[in-house]
Amino acid sequence: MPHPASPTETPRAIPGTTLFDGDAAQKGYQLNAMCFSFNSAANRAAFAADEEAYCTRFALTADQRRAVATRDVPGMIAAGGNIYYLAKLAGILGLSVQDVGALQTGLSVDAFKAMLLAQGRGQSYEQSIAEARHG
Amino acid sequence: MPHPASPTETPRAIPGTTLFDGDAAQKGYQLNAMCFSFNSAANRAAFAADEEAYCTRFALTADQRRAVATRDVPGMIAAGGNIYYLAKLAGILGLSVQDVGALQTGLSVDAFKAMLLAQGRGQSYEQSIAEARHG
Amino acid sequence: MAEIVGAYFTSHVPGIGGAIQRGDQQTPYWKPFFDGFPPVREWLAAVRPDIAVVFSNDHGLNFFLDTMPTFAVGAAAEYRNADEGWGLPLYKPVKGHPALSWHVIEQLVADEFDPVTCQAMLVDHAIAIPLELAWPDVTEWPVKLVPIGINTVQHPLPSARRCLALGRSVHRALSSWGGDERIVVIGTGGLSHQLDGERAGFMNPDFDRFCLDHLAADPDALTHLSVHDIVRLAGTQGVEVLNWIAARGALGPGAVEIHRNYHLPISNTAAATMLLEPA
Amino acid sequence: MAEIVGAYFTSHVPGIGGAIQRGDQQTPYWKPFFDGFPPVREWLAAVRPDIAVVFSNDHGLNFFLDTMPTFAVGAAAEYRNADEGWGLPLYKPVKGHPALSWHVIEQLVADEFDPVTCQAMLVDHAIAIPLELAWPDVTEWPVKLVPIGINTVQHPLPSARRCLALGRSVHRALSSWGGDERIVVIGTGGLSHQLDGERAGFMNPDFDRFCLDHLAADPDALTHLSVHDIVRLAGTQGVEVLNWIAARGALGPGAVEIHRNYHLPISNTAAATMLLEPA
Ligand SMILES: [Fe+3]
Ligand SMILES: [Fe+3]
Repeated sequence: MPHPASPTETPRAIPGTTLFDGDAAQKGYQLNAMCFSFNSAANRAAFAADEEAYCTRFALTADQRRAVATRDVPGMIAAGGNIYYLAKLAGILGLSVQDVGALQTGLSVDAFKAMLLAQGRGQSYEQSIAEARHG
Repeated sequence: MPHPASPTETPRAIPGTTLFDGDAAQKGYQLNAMCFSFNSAANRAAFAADEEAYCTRFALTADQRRAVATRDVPGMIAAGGNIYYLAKLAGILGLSVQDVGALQTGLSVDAFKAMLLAQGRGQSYEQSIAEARHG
Repeated sequence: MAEIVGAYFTSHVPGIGGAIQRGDQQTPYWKPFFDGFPPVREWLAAVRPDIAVVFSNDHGLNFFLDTMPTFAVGAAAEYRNADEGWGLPLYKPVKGHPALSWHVIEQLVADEFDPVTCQAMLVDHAIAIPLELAWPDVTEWPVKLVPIGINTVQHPLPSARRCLALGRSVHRALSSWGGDERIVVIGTGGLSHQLDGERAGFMNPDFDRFCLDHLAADPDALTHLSVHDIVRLAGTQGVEVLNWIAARGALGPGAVEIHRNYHLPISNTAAATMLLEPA
Repeated sequence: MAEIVGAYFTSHVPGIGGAIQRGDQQTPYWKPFFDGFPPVREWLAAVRPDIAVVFSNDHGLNFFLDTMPTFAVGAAAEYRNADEGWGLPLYKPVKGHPALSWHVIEQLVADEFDPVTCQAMLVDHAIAIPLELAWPDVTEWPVKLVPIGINTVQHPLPSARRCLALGRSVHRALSSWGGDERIVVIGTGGLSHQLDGERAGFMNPDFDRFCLDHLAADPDALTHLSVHDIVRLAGTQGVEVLNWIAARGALGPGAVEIHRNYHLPISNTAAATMLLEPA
């Protein structure tokens, strides 16, 4: 077990990881609000029928709009999207959790799944992701 | 200054006073929900247009329905109404805070107001309310 | 570094808004209350705050019993007033200060408070009336708002001790805020009053004096009271003094009283106004 | 007097619901996970709980960022599931136990926690899936629910120490509850997983083993970790272990492990199941 830091220690950045904190919550509010609205089937249909109009209705920022239009999941996160809410948009876009993982890691979906399974065989995350990236 | 009790002491009942606690919040939920809806002018108009239908829509209990129908403010409190929400209903019914006070104390509105003013002249609440009740 | 210029406390009875709209400030009924405010305005003009951290309670505008917070911290860019059920003219919106709000939230959670964070929040007369009384002639409020809501509606309420500790945690946050703003702390509501029950109309100047006398120098004295004690001594709505207690904590360890006004009745309420400066 | 019969912990990945609906429990992918549940069902059949106090986190069904609680306690007569955004079949509603909920709320506030009280609350897969796994063949749940939600979505999250203390306060409430019900405590979510960012797909069996090894005998060991530590070691969604830590606190001072299952991956998640009994 790694040595835990003190609870009050100033956090170091965690590679490949964005904390959804106040800054992100503020930046991503509109995008997340749109995703939250997708709990309603009628809203999902409205988005599918006219994505542009629906994004306008929720006043998405230009960055958010662009990330949604291009299905750019890392862009959605960078624009303040929270994965718990984005998962609802992913569903509309037909993306599974593994598809979303692949989009964020730059792996193919098969390579991403293989990386998960490699961890299941007892291989470390670091080794699994390295093999997935470099063969 | 009276001697304060310990924060953990078991509370004694306070005469003429109901605490809006979990029991009351549970019992009064529908009535308070209806009152909360009166933040909207359209809802106030709908209540005014058909009080019975509006109460039915919020599934008021029989006690709550009776208290609203008869403008029985103590009955509303007994049925779980919270004064912060009931104040919105009082507005629709044309009742001021002093009218509501009069209805609960059994005083005339003038006597209730006089009781408040007597406290303003430095007389205790106990003396002021006793004089208001008994001349 | 930001500076906490002081704290301003006042009752927030809805009827005050009506008196302002009717221009009744100088009528015999209202004059003893409004006469407490010229010193407040002069002081604010002198200390020039540009942020207000306001402790108050929602009166059924923003929160309902479906989801009732103990402590709620606003983190919005703007706070609007809305119809509170009486169709009255709306109060001016208040700009927020989300960065300071989040700084406060971080401190509160680090200090083991459990706030609800509100990136959208309507504010009611409990915030608007103190601002109207402080700055009666402005077209836009001179302060940005960090609103902190305390449950005074549904028991169990947080204890006076917990509210003072909440305020002290907010003080730590304000003390470590890197901006150069001037911050006024505001506590609103109370003092003794009771709107509901057979005891409606109850006020208690003895209790109010106890609060006012101890607020600056010994706020911990107020925390020896349970919420039940406060209801007994101050009335069911007198518990709004919890907002004052929390605001006193946010001012900082030492304080000196520079202004006080007390008058009853205003509507059913014993109305008080107070200014404190850091000591 | 009510009896706390034990605690049941499990991951709550949405895909588990899909596997149940498809009848995939015995496929090679799912079997190692579902094989952890016959002992859970046997144990539940033996201890016959009629109340479940469940610590979990909302996944954007009941709460949004407009009003985001740190701790939310349900006090509803019934909790319904609703469309979480994927149009899946709804899970069965769960009856509530409002009287016990309010008893818990009273204790929490007395112990200086600041819960949001929810007289209306939707429950998501984080509650429904553990129930489906525990009682797969019932038409109505055999337990009434007291749901306690913990913010694992928006930082700052409550610390592990705070969550353990929350659970211990809930334990005090359950210990003083006058009813004769049999209570099971449930903690759901985790263990290590990360859905977002370049590190998506990260799992950490070392950390998970540390949690599972210490949960029964030394839960305070988990509280030496900051939330930031937990994110680093368990992934951004691995913070759901906070639900386990709080549930462990609610079980009571001593505990003994009676069952454990651990398997990865289930979807992107290292899935764990555990049963503890009071020691
Ligand atoms: Fe008030
Ligand atoms: Fe989860």
